[in-house]
Amino acid sequence: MAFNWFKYSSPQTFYPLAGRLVPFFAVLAAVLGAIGLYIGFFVAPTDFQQGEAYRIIFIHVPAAWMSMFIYLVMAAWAALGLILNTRLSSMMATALAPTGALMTFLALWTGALWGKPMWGTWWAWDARMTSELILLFLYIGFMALQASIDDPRRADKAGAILALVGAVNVPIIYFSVKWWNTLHQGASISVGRSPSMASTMLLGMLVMALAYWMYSIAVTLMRVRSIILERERNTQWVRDLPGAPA
Amino acid sequence: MNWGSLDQFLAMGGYATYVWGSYIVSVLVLAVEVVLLRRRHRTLRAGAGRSAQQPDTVA
Amino acid sequence: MWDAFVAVFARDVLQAWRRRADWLTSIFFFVIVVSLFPLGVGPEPALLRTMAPGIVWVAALLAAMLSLPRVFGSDYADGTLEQLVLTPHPLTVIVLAKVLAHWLLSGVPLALIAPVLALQFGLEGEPVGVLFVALLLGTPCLSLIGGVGAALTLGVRGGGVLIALLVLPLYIPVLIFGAGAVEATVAGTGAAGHLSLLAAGLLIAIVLAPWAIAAALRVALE
Amino acid sequence: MLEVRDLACQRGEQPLFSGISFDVSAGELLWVEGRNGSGKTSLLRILCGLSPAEAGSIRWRGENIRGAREVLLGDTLFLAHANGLKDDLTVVENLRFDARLAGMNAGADRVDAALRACGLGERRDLAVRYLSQGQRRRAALARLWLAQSRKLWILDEPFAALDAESVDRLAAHLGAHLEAGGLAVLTTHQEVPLPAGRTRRLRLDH
Repeated sequence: MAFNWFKYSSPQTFYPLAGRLVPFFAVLAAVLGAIGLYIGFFVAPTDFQQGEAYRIIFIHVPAAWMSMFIYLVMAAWAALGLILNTRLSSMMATALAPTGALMTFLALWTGALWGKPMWGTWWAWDARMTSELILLFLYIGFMALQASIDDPRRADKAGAILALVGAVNVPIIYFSVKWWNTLHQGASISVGRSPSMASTMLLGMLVMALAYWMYSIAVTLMRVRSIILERERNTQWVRDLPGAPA
Repeated sequence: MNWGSLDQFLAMGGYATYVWGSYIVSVLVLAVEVVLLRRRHRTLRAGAGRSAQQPDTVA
Repeated sequence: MWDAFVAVFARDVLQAWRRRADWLTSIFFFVIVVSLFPLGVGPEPALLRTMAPGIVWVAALLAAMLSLPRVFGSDYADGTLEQLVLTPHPLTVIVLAKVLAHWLLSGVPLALIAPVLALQFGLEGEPVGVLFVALLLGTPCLSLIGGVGAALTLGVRGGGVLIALLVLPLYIPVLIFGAGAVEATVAGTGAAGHLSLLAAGLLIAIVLAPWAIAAALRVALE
Repeated sequence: MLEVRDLACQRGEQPLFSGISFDVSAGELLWVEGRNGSGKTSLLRILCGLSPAEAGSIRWRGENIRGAREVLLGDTLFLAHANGLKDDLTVVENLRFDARLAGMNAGADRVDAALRACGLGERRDLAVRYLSQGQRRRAALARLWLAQSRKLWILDEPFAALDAESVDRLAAHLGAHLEAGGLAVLTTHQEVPLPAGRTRRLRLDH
């Protein structure tokens, strides 16, 4: 590819580039979100089993997907930063973590609010919800580790090692929790979508997932811009920036 | 169209607490994240201008 | 290389022997935590019997975690860790020796004491044996995974609590398979599946964890 | 044998030094000078491969140490600011462990000889925790008498906390090491009788 990737891997060139990309992804997120909500509330029919409560899936499933996807992306950026020693990759990993944790929280919150009317309990030790909870712990561990190391380079590398160990562990954790869940039949409730899902429901969910995805990109780019400014505050180019944003 | 009136829409077939509880919290959380990030960036930019006048400050 | 492995292992064991009070503390911690549960949930024998595997395993997790800061902490403080990193031997071999010493000093005693504690909970016969085997297979995993957390938090603010945050979520599969093995025996479905999964987990941990620990140690010393 | 080109180092986000170049050949000693915080310790740690350099290259025996760490480590003896001794082990146990780890199967007599050379002969079976600061430093320095096969000595403040007699003994030992074609890089704040004619200086705080 003729595109010079390495040119943009320097924080100094990436900072303005990210600044130009943020509005693009933000608008995309807003438009997709509006379309998704319209489909979700006005096009998709009422579910004959779950009534209107099922409409929570339009924000629950995208949040759950993003929470897992962001962890993988975060681990990938962290690994890249560890191997190639590119500072920007590590900054991307650091910037992704809070958004990932937020998505995990939202997935748990909406899951609880969906669970209460559907099977009469806020929390079930179901394989998926338990894994989601553990994922939240992993995000918190990553952020706590990075926050408690003063030297940003050491924080980057330590975080990267932890993220990779976590990424290896996530499938093992999921498998073990699933195994544990099937053995304890008493507590198990099948948290599944109804088998015959109307195609408009699926469409609404996919559009909302795209909106969440675009939102995550926009927010991560915003955060990485702040991180760049914090880390590079002693460099000339940051000092030369106009004091207040345009 | 699923809803006859605004009231019906807000009632969500009796599941209002759960549906709107999910949506409002989600929107709020996402919006707060954006607001906090904008504020963080703005303070940093203002700080960048200040440290230009005192280049020797070590944080 | 083998010589370095033996030297590090022997030194850590000797060092621990000179400081045996430290290691006895975490073993007594294990005993006390396990004994607290009946006081908390009541002496109902049937309830205690169902809860026993989980309680013993959770207490083992906590006890193993408590002793983690010692694995690399004193070496980091007195400068021996630098000397270890600067030998021409692969760091993974040295790491493995240290983790093996940690397991011998923290994991093995837990496995030896656990059958006695199981009697407190009315477990007898085969489940006790399975508990012993499961702990023997599971505690080395705890030492290996915990070693990563210990290496990552070297010299870091609030290291002790941070280790718990990093390591406990990663311990979950060990907890599930370890406690599950005993429960399955009690239920009469056989523990072979659980135990072989624990063994598989141990193999994965032996292959991967030393790399992660070595990398984390290098980062800590930069 | 040791060639350093355009070395730069950063601590956190603060640049410490940059553009450092020097050569040390067999039989030479490099005395690294500088204020506190000028990066002396960081330089030594970069030289033995503990920390990565921000920029620049280090070649040992003509090979970049980034690719040939084992070669460098097999030739190097690094003595850090911390003594690297276990408080609970005796002096002789500590030394024997170091020797074994370094792959020198030093017999008991060699360890004893090294301890006697540092004036610790009668304290060999004392746990390190009962030693004074100076005695600890001497115990750490006893490695220099054990590891004569190591060509490159990197010593961070080796003379700190030593009495006059020990300073002279160490200086003489350093001289013998250089005489035998060894190399040394060290930092020190004291005016010590370093072997004349073989010593070069590097100031870090310009």
